[in-house]
Amino acid sequence: MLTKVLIANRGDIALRIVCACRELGLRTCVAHSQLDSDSMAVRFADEAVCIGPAASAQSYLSIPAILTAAAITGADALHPGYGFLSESASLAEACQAAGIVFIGPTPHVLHLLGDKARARGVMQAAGLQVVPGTESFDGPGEGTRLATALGFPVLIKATSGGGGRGLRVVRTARDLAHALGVARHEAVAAFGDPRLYLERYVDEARHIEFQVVADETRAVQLGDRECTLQRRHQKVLEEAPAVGLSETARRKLGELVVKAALEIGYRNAGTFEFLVDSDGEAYFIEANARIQVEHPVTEMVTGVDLVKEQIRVAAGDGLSVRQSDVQVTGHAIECRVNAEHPDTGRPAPGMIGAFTVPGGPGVRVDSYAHADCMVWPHYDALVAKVIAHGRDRGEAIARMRRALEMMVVEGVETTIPLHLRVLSDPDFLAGRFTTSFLERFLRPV
Amino acid sequence: MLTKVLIANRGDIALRIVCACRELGLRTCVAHSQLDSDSMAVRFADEAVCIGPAASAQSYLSIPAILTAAAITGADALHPGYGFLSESASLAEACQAAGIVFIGPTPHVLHLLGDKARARGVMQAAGLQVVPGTESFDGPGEGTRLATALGFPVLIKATSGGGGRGLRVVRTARDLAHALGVARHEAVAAFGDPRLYLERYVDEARHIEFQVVADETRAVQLGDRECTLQRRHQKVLEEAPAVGLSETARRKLGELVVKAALEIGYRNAGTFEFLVDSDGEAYFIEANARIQVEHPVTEMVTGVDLVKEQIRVAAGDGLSVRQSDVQVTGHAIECRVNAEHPDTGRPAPGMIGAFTVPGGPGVRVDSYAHADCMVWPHYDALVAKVIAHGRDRGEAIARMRRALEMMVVEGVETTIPLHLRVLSDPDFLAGRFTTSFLERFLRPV
Amino acid sequence: MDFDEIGQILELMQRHGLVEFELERDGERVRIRKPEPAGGTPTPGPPRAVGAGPADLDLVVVEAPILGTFYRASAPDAAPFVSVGDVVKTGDVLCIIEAMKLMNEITSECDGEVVEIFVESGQPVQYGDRLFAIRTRPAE
Amino acid sequence: MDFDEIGQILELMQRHGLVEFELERDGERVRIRKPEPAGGTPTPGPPRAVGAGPADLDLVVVEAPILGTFYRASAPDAAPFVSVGDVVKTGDVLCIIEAMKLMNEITSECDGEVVEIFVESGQPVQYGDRLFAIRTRPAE
Repeated sequence: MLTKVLIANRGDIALRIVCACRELGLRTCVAHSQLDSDSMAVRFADEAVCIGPAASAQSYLSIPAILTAAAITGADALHPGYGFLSESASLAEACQAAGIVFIGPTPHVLHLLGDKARARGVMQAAGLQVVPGTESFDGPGEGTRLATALGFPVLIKATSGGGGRGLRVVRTARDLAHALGVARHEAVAAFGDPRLYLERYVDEARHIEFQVVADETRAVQLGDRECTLQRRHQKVLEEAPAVGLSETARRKLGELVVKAALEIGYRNAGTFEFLVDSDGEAYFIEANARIQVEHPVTEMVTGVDLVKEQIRVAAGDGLSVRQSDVQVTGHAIECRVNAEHPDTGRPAPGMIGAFTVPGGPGVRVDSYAHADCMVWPHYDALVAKVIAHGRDRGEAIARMRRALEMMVVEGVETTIPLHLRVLSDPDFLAGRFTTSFLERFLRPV
Repeated sequence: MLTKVLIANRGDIALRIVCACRELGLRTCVAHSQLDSDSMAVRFADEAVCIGPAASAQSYLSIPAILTAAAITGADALHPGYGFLSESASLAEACQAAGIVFIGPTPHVLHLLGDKARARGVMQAAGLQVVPGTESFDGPGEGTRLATALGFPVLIKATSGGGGRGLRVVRTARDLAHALGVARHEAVAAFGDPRLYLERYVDEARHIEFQVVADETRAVQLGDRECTLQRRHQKVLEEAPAVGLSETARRKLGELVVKAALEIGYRNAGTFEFLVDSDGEAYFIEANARIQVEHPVTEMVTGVDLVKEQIRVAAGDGLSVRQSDVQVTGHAIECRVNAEHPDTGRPAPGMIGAFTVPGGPGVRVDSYAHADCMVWPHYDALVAKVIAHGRDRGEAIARMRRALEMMVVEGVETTIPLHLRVLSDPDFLAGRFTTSFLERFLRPV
Repeated sequence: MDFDEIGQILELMQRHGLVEFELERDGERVRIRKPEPAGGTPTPGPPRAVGAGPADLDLVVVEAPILGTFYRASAPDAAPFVSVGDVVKTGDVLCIIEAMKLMNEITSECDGEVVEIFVESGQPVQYGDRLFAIRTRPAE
Repeated sequence: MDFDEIGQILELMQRHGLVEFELERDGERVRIRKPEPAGGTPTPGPPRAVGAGPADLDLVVVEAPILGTFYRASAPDAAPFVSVGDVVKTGDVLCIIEAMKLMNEITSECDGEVVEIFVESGQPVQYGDRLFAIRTRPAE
């Protein structure tokens, strides 16, 4: 039985976790940086504790500060949200040592999935097809040897990577050495781990993922999502169910991810990501051992509250859904409204003046923002997630369009105009797109 | 094919209709009073036209002003919303004469259902059980004679009534004459029609209603709603599906209302209201020939956009749903957030300062309000409709509670504290309540 | 300072949403005021001229009492009821507003000189739109 | 003063978000006003003491550099590191903040007299909480 959850995150996901805890009757304490002391999450949590200054390294990324906050406030569980320390095996281990329930997978699973190169091997053993690729390596010599054996184009990835950082596409041998150097540099900076691995680069692919929830005894898949619309490897607009997936592939992959989750002893909400090539072949690329930014589209089509399932599982209460309960109804789209210049993607933090969100049927807005609030340059640019659900994809698109048209965010530039252009694009409407689709909406900074 | 809809209403329902029109690709023009010229509906409509001063009689209730607005702006259809002229046969006739599509039933049906006493007879003929009652009368002599024949307690109702106005419960013959006088006075003031009728008063009843949508050829029922929680005959909190209805009664009444709608040639969204007594017997009381304030709970459990269905039917495009498509999923609750003193119900108009609405899964807020906006004393007190949907009633209640706790409306008193008390009441949680339930939450003004 | 200049000032005020404008010529004084922004309010719809007139106490602004189509004359080929410069008396017909095929005569509620007509004949007017400015005392 | 100049003023007002502008030329008077800040902000969470101290320039407020439990002494039965009225030098230990079983000594960054201690020994402190006030010049 849990009683109080420490929320070690900020922004919309901190608020989202407050919602879930309140519905479950759990007390909440938000661990926040000095900059976030007036946030909505702090306002609506039962308690709040300031764990450090604005810089994430000394606040949201500080395991000692977060564990001290849990100890001082008497929290018996910790929810890490997404980003920051959400997939940190070290945090999970520290929680275990301190007798605090970590709302996420076991440290063992986090270690396994955190090493992206190793995870590929494990998933292959569990029956999932993977893109041809290599083991981890450290050093340009080994990288060059492996790339030549694999064949170009290759995609360089960070072994401890995530969130699209450290990715580099290399099309010819000539560009390899430089790219390996840059990627290694980024990997060290972002993850403190210089190791890289390579994958055969799949051009014109779709990015599709499956949502899983699992407790000690069962794993349930809650359908798939289309996350193909990305800008610089960052997801921009997500849909559920995926547009580019045959019913046969959907059924087969759904069964495989459940089997894989059971085999690795997965417990928590989690995502299995795939690239689907132009022949419809699906290749596993990585698993995300946390709640994701795009989780609301799955909630909209299944009615399952994923954050509540996470907490239930961590508390030992088990899942509240069985596979036979899961029914995907209609279609949902999420648009990430970022404080960014819509054409260039340049971050545009600042003070929001007027702020009103659309209502009406089938619309959900998850946001920490309100009138006269700051979008700090210290953190990511996500201001709001707007989600629209309709009886079919057409209704969802029409609804999203009117929702974004009727949303007021004054004072900062946002990606709303970009979304509105995408939502009127004939290829988007027809479902004809790959991961390169958004490039034509991008102007150089 | 419609192209432009004139919206002859204000507040949340005007905004709701803007949403529906935008999703259907229709242009909108909001006909507004001088007081509402800066409203959200005006902001998000394609056009707006000021039809008169603050007083409703010269603006929202002025058929000439509204028809002139339609003519001047070239609108080819008119949506009356709810309240005001929404059930006016005269407006429907005037539209017909002017060649403008009235988004509602035919004038014939409005005449028929607008005479509440006559509607009882028609529904009885169509197979619905009605509470014992009388024909219309005008004058205390006839009233006394009819009441004595019917037996006390009786409920005095206005023949042209609606919205709970003109209702009087009379428990003994001694109080009758006075009550008849007051009711007649109210009926004249509110509806310009002195006629009254009587019904046997059903104590400890539940108020349950069925949602219907119908086009020229088909009528479809979208399930039922519980509207038992009323204060001074005004609905306060509604649920779908109804709590106090057996599956047998649900199926039987569902079939009967479809049959009745077809028999009277009903076309539009509409509601059949019933009183269910302590023995589970359901008695038809009246039909509402318009969209209703509580329509979102039905939208949440069925996924059908009722306002879009209204427009489709009026445009001659027919319903987009068949009875076999209709599936009620989970449970939804609506709380009407009024600018009122929560204990006394005294209206509390004024300037809203901060205003933020809750997000997260299963929550919808329909509101015209925003930070720094006026709640005018000239119009009704509804500021926002908060709707929560869950997989079952328990989840919907927990979700509604956290949604209301996380809603910010500063500057005016609202009914949020009243709702929070109700949502924690053991009898409410157990589904044990009748129309008298809310009285104990009421203190005298 | 003539009516042309006042017209220019009024236009300027409307275009820039000013609520106050002061000017003194040779002592060189100017004073310009915009409305306080209403905190977090979404900016309102199209700006409306109603009530934004100058604080000239001698000037009566006649507003549309109903929504409809504004006509300056009783028939397309007839002479207008009034023109700028005309002197009118209380009760004189200023224009017609047609609504629902009914011709509503709008009459003057003061004696004075018509100094401005804000609407073209044949144009729709909303409730509260400015129609005429009448100066109750002749300009000196 | 002509309309060109007024146009320039209006542009300036727009660029700087002014709501009022006054000018007098040779008597040299100018008056510029920006809008009052909007009042629509949801009230922030619990009030925090940080930075809310008096504007006494000689007073240095020592804030908690980490989250943890505040102790005035090295052991329950030991004497406190400092008390009100004590004179401290830069580098003197003021207190301990315990976090994750580690005892972090917090030292003074100035010379002066301890004039206030804001926290009880054994209490948790958040990042940025005020711990001590030190007057850098002795009071006269």
